[in-house]
Amino acid sequence: MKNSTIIWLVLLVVGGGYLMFRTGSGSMGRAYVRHETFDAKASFEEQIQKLDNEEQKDIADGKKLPEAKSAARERLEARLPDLEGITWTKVKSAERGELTTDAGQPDPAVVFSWSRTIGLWIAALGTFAIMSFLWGDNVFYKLAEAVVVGASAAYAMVVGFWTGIIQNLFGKLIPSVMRDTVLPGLPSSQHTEWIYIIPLVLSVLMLWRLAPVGGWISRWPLAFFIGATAGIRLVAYLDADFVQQIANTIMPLIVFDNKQGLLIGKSIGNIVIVIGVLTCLIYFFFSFEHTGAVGSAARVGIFFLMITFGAGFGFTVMGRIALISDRFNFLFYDWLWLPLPGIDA
Amino acid sequence: MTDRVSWTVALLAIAVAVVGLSERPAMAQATLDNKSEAKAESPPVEEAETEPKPGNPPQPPSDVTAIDRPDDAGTGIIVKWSLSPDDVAKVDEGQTRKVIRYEILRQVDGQDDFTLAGEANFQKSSFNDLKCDPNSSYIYQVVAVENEDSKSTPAAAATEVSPVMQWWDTRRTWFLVILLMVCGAVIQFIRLARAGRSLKVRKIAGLEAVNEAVGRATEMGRSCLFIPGILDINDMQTVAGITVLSRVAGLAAEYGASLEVPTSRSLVMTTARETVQAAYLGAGRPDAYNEDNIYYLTDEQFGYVAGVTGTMVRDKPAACFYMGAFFAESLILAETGNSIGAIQVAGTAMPSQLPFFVAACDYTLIGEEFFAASAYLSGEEHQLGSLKGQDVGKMIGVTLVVVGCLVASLASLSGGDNALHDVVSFLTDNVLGDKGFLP
Amino acid sequence: MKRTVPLVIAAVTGFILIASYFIPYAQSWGEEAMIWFDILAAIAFVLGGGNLLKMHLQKISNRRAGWGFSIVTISAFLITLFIGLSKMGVNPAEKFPEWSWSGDYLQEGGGFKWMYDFIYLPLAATMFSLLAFYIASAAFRAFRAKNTEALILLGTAFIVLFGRTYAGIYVSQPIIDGLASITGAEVESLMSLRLDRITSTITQVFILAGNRAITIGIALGIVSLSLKVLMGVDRSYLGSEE
Amino acid sequence: MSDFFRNLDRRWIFLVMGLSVAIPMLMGVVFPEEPSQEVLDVFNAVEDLEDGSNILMAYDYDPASKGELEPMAAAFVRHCAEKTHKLYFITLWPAAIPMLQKNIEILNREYPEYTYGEHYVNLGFRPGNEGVIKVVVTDLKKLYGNDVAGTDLNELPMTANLKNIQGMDLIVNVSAGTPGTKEWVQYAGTPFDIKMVAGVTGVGYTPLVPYVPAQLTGVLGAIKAAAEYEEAVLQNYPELRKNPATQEGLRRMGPQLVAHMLIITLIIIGNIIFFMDRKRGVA
Repeated sequence: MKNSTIIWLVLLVVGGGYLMFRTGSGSMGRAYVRHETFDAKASFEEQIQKLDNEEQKDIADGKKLPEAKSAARERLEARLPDLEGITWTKVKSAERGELTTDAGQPDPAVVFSWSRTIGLWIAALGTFAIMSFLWGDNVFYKLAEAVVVGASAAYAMVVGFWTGIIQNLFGKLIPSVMRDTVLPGLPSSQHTEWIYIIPLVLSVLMLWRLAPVGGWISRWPLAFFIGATAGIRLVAYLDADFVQQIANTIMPLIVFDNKQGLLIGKSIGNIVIVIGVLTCLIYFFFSFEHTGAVGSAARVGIFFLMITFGAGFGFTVMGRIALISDRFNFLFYDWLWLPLPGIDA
Repeated sequence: MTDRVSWTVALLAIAVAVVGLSERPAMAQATLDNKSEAKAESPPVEEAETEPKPGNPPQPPSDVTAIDRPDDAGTGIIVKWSLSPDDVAKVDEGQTRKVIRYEILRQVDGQDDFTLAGEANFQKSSFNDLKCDPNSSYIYQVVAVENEDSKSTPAAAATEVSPVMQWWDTRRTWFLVILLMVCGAVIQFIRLARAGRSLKVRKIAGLEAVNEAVGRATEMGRSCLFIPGILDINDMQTVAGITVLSRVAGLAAEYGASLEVPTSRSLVMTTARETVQAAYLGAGRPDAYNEDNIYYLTDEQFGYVAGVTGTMVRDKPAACFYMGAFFAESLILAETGNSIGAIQVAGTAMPSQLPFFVAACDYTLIGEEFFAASAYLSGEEHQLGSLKGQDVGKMIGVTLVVVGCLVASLASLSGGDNALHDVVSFLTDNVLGDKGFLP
Repeated sequence: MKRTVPLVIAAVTGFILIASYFIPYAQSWGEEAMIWFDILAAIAFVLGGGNLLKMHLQKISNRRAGWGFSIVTISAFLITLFIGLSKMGVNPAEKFPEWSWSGDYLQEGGGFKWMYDFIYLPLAATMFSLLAFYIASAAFRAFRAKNTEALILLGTAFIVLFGRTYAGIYVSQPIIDGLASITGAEVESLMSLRLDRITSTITQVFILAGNRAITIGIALGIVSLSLKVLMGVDRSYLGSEE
Repeated sequence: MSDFFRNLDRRWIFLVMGLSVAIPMLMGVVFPEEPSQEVLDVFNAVEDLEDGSNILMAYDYDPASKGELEPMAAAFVRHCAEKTHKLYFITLWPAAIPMLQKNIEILNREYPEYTYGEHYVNLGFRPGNEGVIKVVVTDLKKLYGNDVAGTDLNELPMTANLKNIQGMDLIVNVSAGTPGTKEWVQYAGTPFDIKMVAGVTGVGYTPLVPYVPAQLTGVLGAIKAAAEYEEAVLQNYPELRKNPATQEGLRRMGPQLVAHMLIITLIIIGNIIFFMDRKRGVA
């Protein structure tokens, strides 16, 4: 315990010193962005030009002009006047490799970004804060935990708001309003689907809990969806996971091929599979105690399950290792700018 | 009362089934050798205008037929044709394909021009047009295409087709039979148990442990932690978790142990509160129920884990229950629980997470056992009936597999195709597949 | 009233959706219902988020242990929420420059994307990566060959761990060559004993069998639980009469 | 000695674990790979399609699992691009939107001839989990009226005549959980028999094995399979070797191996102690 603490301290001190040195020498932990100006009018004229060219080609080929295209062109043209002077700068993250143009001169479009550099450092320190939990619960972890809980809850809410509520609910209930405000891309074919009143009403009932009286009404939407879930899952699982799996298990135990004759390997494989499935199923029987013949069959079943779990464990280990590799990749390459063999910075 | 409702609805379903069976997809079908008639019959389409082109366009396909697509709501038509003679299976070295693709054109309600309904790759001789409307009628043409400038003359189906809406999906008739068998068994056994027939079921170690765990938490004066998985209430595992929660809450209320339930979904929180409150009431300790012990953390998987593990190392619960749908977090939770020396009971139907629960928890309910848990813990005889029903389901499965495999083996021994092969394919394609009620 | 009505709602909804599976016209109802569920879930965030705020505000006002962190949580929550909902720093979609709100809320260079890239993403990914460390300690402390079952589990894990890296080949190839030279059999015929091949066999035969049985069992479990819920046999999710 | 291990502070294990990944990574150890049959099945599913086939790229993974899935996701994109397939990107995970962008950037950077709307389209995300699959498989535009940039799908050549995803020649699903491969199989692949391959995390791999090959042509399991897939692609398109990014998976196998060995050692030591204690009757 004692000496391990010392070791960790030493590690931290050494690491910290190293960072200060690197940062001081300005050879790590900076983020750059590529700026592009977007001119709405210009880009629209470009698109119209493109359509025109295609039209020319079609005429040349003596083809009939597809309505969709010409219609699209008109729509674009109609909007041109409103676009006067609408411009903004597009920001794209830039790899360190992009700092200089192919010619070797520094690329003027690529600029140092304060916001992202700060972000990079927050990310790096956050990474350490979370990892510090391995040491034991500590103030850094508590801090990171507090942030990640708050931020991620809000993240989920925001996503739910823009996609679930705006797109799926209002997009269906008041498409015209949405088209004029946040969802201009909503196809004009989209008309009000009154059926979506139902989810709206159910939601209101759900929120009724907050009301001082009659909170029990919120059980109705719950009941609706739990009922729906039960119904949908019942058929879905019985079909795909019961019927289908049984169908897949029906196979010849002795695989005989007219050309090669008996295929021993395949036959054994099939036999083992079938035995495995049957014994495992027997293990799951609730009606009989695991004694006698059933008991021994069930035991074989358990062995199969254990092999499955063991392999599952093996495969999972792989995956998890890949995850630290990824985090270290971030720390070493994106933040510390260490030269990693295999990727050229 | 609801029992009766459900029976009526179930019967209705069967009635629909019977009606549906009597219906067969209507087929409007027609073929004719194209070229001359096709032109005469359908007004010239653009390809026709641009003819003749330099070079020779591919020969058109023939025998175009259009039939209603069976088992749909009258939205589909299947167009079939015989490949153009120029559409060869294999092009020899250096040669380019004469037919790159087929264009399927359709004319709606006899309006005068044909519009593109879709395209099919070469060597394909059928196309599903799923953009149809039961109230319209369609005439189809198929054009073999070498490139934009070289297209064959259109081959047309003679008569027009309108899709028909079927009231019954004949592909699923057998599935209904199986569904009724399994569900029937479950329902029947529940009724038997209700009628007072005593049912014997084996013990499950993990379930004995639940009592013990709550008991120990009480002795140590520490809390119990219950995690109902990280999926929303629209997943059956969460529902199963909630049913187990109600039993655990009941015990906690009895023993007077404190129970904490952090959830990762708002709706799960809502449901859990209803459940736990009811459980405390049932145990006669409504006063002991504290709504704030059942709280929402965040929807995001690892935000949630961060929160829960944090709580674990600080509050050091003596018993941890993980009952529901779990993903990667399973091991983080189990390991942390392990390090604070809590009794851990887990139950999930996520095969991928079972290894870790099995290894790191004291008891684990594997797959089906997890769904059986609430029935066991409820202590209500009639709930055990459902388990017997499940066994019948497994029995059906076992029988089908055994019979199927035996027949299949005989078939493969007997070599060439014969009745045995037909039996196997009937079993796999019709009974267990979607090829309809009869071969 | 307070329990019967919900039970009827659940039963009717459920059985209608079961029946809809067999009627082409109605086969999409299930999806529709799940889309509705999503809407409800999105709106229910009000409950969850509200509860989150309530809890932490209480903690702060009572000055309970760690109330300082509650302040952090709440501010992180509110700031992210504000940035996300106000689409701060988001340009309009290039297709619709004249609609100032048309931009994607996760647009590159927008405020929410920044939160995502530099706060949510790294913290979540790191939390996830702790797993690797936990697996290591679990391997040391939890994975003991207590009995035959555990032994089999570990044995399989070993084979897979070897077989899924180059080590599998590196270790077992010489053994196979050795066997071949002793028995005089061709190497090719013994190849199936190489660890990576054994791993494939395990996945294709044993895992397949095990998982298939588990899957079938789960399907039945879900069927009977669903039925119990629909028929009101198990009504624990519904709360009490009060 | 054994006492040292018996009361070993787990933080030591954590430290060793970290080093066993970091060191090989910094040294850039790379081991040879040979594509196994399972991987080749997946590879051929993409390879054997006629050039320019329609492929649905259903990428359902989030930042948390990108370390495991990004290499194979990228390998799929490059392989399809080499085959000039038409790619339809779609996801069921809100957190996967940036992941799609990342993969599309590969096209922009390495395959300039790929033009948006003609060779690839980004449909983006719609909420509703497997509900989305069930809808798009019968009626794409019911949920996807417009692409991620808000363009009406009817204005894009690729999607103008696309009624639903039954028109796809192959579904490539890279999935980190639910909804993911299982759902795509259940609601799209199986019922409408659309050919499908998948790449999943190590943990997600074994539960999918039962679906192979009847319902699923093949599955890539974790970084190892990704490395083998990269190898298969490189063997068929050697010019790709110039681009180090095409060997990401292979590069990641170095740390993998060392860490695996560490885990094995730990299990062995753990059990030796366990048995010694049992002899002594301590445990």
